[in-house]
Amino acid sequence: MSEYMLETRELGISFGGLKAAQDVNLKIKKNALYGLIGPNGAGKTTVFNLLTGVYKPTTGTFYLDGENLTGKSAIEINKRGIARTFQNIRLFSNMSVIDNVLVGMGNQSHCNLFESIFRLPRYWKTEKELRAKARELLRVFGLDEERRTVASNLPYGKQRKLEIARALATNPKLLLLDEPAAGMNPQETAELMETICFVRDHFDMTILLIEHDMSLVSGICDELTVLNFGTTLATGPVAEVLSNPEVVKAYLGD
Amino acid sequence: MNAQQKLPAEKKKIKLKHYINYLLILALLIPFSITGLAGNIKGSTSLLLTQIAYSMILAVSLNLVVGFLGELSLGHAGFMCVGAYLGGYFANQMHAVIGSKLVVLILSALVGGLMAALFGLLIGLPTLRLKGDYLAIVTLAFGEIVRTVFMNQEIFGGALGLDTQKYGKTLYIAALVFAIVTVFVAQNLMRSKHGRAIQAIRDNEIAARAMGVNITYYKLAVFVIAAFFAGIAGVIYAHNTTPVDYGFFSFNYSIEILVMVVLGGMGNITGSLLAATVLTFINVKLTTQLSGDLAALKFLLYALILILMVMWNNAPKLAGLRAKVNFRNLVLWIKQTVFRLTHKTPEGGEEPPTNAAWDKIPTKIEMDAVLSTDLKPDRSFEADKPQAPTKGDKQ
Amino acid sequence: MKKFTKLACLVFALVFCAMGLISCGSASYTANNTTYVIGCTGPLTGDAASYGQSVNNGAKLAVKEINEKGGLNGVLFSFEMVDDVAAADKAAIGYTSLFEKGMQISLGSVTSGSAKSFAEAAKEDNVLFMTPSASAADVIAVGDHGFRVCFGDPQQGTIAAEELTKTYTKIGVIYDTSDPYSSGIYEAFEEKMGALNKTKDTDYVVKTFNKESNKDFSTQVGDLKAAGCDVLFLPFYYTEAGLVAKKAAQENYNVPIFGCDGLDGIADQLGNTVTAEVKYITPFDLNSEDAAVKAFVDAYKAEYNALPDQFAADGYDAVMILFEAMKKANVNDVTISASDLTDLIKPILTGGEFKYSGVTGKNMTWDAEGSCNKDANIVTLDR
Amino acid sequence: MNTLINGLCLGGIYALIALGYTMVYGIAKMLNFAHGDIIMVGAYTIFSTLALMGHPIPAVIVAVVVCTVLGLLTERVAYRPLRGASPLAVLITAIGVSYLLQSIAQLIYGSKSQSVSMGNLGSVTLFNNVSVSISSILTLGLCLIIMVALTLFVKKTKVGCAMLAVSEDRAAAQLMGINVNGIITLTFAIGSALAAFASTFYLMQIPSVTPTLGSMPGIKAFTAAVIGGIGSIPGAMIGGILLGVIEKFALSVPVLAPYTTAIEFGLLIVILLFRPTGLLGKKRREKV
Repeated sequence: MSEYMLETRELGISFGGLKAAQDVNLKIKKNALYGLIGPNGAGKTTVFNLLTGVYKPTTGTFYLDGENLTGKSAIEINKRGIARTFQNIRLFSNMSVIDNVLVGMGNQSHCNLFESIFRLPRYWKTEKELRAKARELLRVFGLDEERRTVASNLPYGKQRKLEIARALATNPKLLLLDEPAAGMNPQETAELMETICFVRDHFDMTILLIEHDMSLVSGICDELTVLNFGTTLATGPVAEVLSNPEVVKAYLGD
Repeated sequence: MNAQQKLPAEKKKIKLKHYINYLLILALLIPFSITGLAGNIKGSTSLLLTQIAYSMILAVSLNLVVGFLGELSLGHAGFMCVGAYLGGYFANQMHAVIGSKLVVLILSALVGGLMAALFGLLIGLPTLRLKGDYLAIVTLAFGEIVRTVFMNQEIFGGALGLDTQKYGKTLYIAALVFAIVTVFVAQNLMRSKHGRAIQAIRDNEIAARAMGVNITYYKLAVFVIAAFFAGIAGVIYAHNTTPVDYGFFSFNYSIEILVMVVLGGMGNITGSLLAATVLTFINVKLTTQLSGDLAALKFLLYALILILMVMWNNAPKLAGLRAKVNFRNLVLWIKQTVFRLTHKTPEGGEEPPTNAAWDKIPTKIEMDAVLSTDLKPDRSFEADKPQAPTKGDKQ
Repeated sequence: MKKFTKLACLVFALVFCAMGLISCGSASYTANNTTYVIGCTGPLTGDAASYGQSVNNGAKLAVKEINEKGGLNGVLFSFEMVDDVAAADKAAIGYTSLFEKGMQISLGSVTSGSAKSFAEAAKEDNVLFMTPSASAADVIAVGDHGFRVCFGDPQQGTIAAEELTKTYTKIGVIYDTSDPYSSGIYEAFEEKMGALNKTKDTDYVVKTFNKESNKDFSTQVGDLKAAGCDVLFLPFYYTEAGLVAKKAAQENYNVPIFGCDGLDGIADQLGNTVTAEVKYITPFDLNSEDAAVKAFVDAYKAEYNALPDQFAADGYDAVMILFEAMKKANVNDVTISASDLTDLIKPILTGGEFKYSGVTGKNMTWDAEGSCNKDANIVTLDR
Repeated sequence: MNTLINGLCLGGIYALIALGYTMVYGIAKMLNFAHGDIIMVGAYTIFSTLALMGHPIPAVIVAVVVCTVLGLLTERVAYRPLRGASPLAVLITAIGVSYLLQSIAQLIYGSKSQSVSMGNLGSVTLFNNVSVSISSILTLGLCLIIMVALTLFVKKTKVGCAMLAVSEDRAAAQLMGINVNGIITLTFAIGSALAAFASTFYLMQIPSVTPTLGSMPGIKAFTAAVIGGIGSIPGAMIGGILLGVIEKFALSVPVLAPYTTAIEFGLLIVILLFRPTGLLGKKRREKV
């Protein structure tokens, strides 16, 4: 077991000639709340995509809890314990709230097709367990009442929450949040900050988040990495990084 | 942690919606098998029921692909063709060995289904990575290839078609039982972990992958299962009709199955069953009633029925009208009228029948399935935009 | 919701129960007949619709004439044709619906595949059929309740081989692999050619097509022209044969065209460009001086404002044959069941004494298998 | 050689039909299964006007007008009310329209095929004693011209740009002030006019009309459009010609001839396996 939950070494990818991300070195301690910021197009989401197996890195490696996951498929990575949310909410919009969460829990049920179709005892058992777990999770996020609502009918803030709940349902060690506060008003953002902190404490979770909202970042993150043009600009504790003149320059221009 | 406190448990009650599909088929099966087993059923009714049964099997199995998995398939008749020819051929060989027609039917259904599933696997394995309409055209191509190849085989009777032995007038009983099996498998599959994963793929493939759903596996599984049942439908066809005629399995028939699925409602098994029944009934009645010089009117009427049904179900401008005039409100209205008539006392604040209350209940299986088509939203409008938040909650 | 669904299910179940009860078969569907009912299925829509339409017209004309003369012992006839789109399954459905509407005797079906399906379905109920045009050998082989007016496929293939080898040195053959009629004739043709010691590619060149998907014959015609064939043998229907003829004319390839009875009706498919001689095996000649044929052609023209083709003539004759046979059997019970009627008619048709002379041949007789013995003449299209 | 020319010629017809398919698909995002039947209507129009006037040129003009009007009409009546509904719903109405047109044609003209004479233009002899009929050359040449004109129209004119914009992102185009409904209507008009031309060339090659004339060429052209990459104008052209040539070559080899249809569709599958969006189709990566 490693000291760090996530460690990336010279992680990078290039599309044709474009280096979308290069030499990204992250060291995220267990149970940390780590921020990844940078101007638009800096490669933040690309890093997420690398970490979740959407893209295969062209250079470098990354380790989850000491285990090398470089080049593994999305499914494998998910199984090993990285879950994510998306910048644009990607719920299973025609499915009910609880079904969204249950999809996330799929990796915890080992009931095969045959058992499901013929409703063998294991099906009933796992189904019951999963449902109880899913409702537990929904209750934590205040969604239990609406568990039968079709996901796309939820209000925006709750959709965000549901996405986080769904990611947690996969039973991850590391949670990646891609701009969770996008499109939220200050009050909703404040609520969200509470939720994120609660998730970390309640689920003993390590969280890496991308965010533009500086109030959120400075409010809850322990450490930060700033990306610009695919490369790391600065990294370290929040206050230190945010006062770094280079960072200020990158954000505000010359 | 206070999370240990008990949640209010889900109420344990037998939900009708879980059984309505079986009830529907049983409603056909029971009365008719009583008359049928008494040897007292009209030939035309028996044929009609058989045809309804295999249409049901086809529609439900295609709905797995189109409605639940969200991939358009225009080659379902191709799998049926495989089942009909290979299952029919196998049955011909078996008739010599086994005396019981029922045993032959069941064995050949298995063989036909498995062969169709094998074809489904072979065609699905390389092509399922194709997207949307590209997959649709590949399935169409597959259907055309299959029947052309079968037509040219002398052992399958060449252009005249494969000679098969008819099962007889009671085939529809077996066929309806097969339909029940299909519904059983489809419904149980979709109401399980696997079904949720499949629907997740339909709703958002990227998110599903991120949630650890094995996309290829599930796509292939659905494709193979659907092909299996299409193959069974083909075997039933082969026991119902001789010669097995390659012309039947044309692209037009695939489309006809698709029409049943779309009219019945995507991802709605009850709807598929109802649409299969209604459309087959209309089709057969139009064919047999409009004889002689009137035959040309058949397609005219059928086309008009199709267009009007689709318009009524889907036209955005008719949404308001739809909300007012539908099956539920009709029942509601009847209830109220009955109530008013029986209770004579006029209620002052009686609410007008609105659809709003019903909208909140997200049951997938609804009785007016034929009238409500909850389709995949038109993605062309929101290509890469974020999911539109519900109005008013964003400010 | 629950209540409502229950209610709906109940309604459904009741409706079906009711239907189940009315759907009980009755022993006699003909009990309420007021006319003798002749039934038939055939393609009235789809690609083959024109053939079914012609049979329908011919048969209706025959029924009209019979009825004008007072029917059989004062009882009139009626004719009904159900669309089967040339598909086997629809032919079976068409058959049962006709049977339940009181059909007593039938013309089977127009095209081979559906006629076979019709025959299989009719076998159980012992309904006699006299198919006008389904020529595949298998059709009447289903049982001894099947008869036909037209030639069989093998018969025509053999005649064609004999006839063509007499005059021509290299025969260009095109046939339709997707059509049992066409491939049936071709198979017999090929067999006969083998028997005549002719070899493929030197004495005859074969090209194929599939009428569903290839209607442009430029390749086939071009290849046969390049191979130097001095006659084109086209064993399929006039719709496609007309296209071949026009394509040949376009390529300046004006060799004679030879076909089978399906070619009858080609006259108005040729346009004004085709100059080649067109000959076909047919029992029916539109321009014949025969009085019966003339009367038929005139009546058909007056009724439908079109010229009859082979299908119409076969349909006409089929009805007339059944009528004559029934007359001979002296049927005088309008509610006679189909099976009883079959048992009456069958011995007459196969008895050897019964001869019928109509528009598609003189002195036709039927053997026990149900195939028709009549002279084949080869007609040259007169333009 | 002859086979090649015949194939090119047939391919030209497929290409023209495929162009209509591809344009409508690219812009309205719908598979217009009634497109083949518009060709059938065009062919019957030519048949009728030829009988009336006797000369092919006015017949073609009338056919273009009739087809265009018909295209606009079906778009207005059958497709526009469903704009914004699921693409599958529109697909079903398109099939409904296809059945409708076929049965109306049968009711008017009957089911018997009608012979149409577009006149024999003769043929010319090229090198190596290969004789090519003028109508083949005309078909191929005009197909090429129409394709080039269409490409230029889409690339160079303002309306063409608007079409591209609508096909890329309908909502954004609407926000930019483009009359999306107008553009879609225009696309249907162009597609249908192309169908009229296709029916002209079709009749030159296959000089007879039946109510079901359009369905198989329609499906083949759809296949051609997909082979070339649906939405791409040169792609439709290449796909159509490829398909035509393959069909003719398969037909000329006796062993393969019965399997021609299978070979054509097999080609489609093989091409899509190697190029999942067709020969010239754009690859779209969905952004995560």
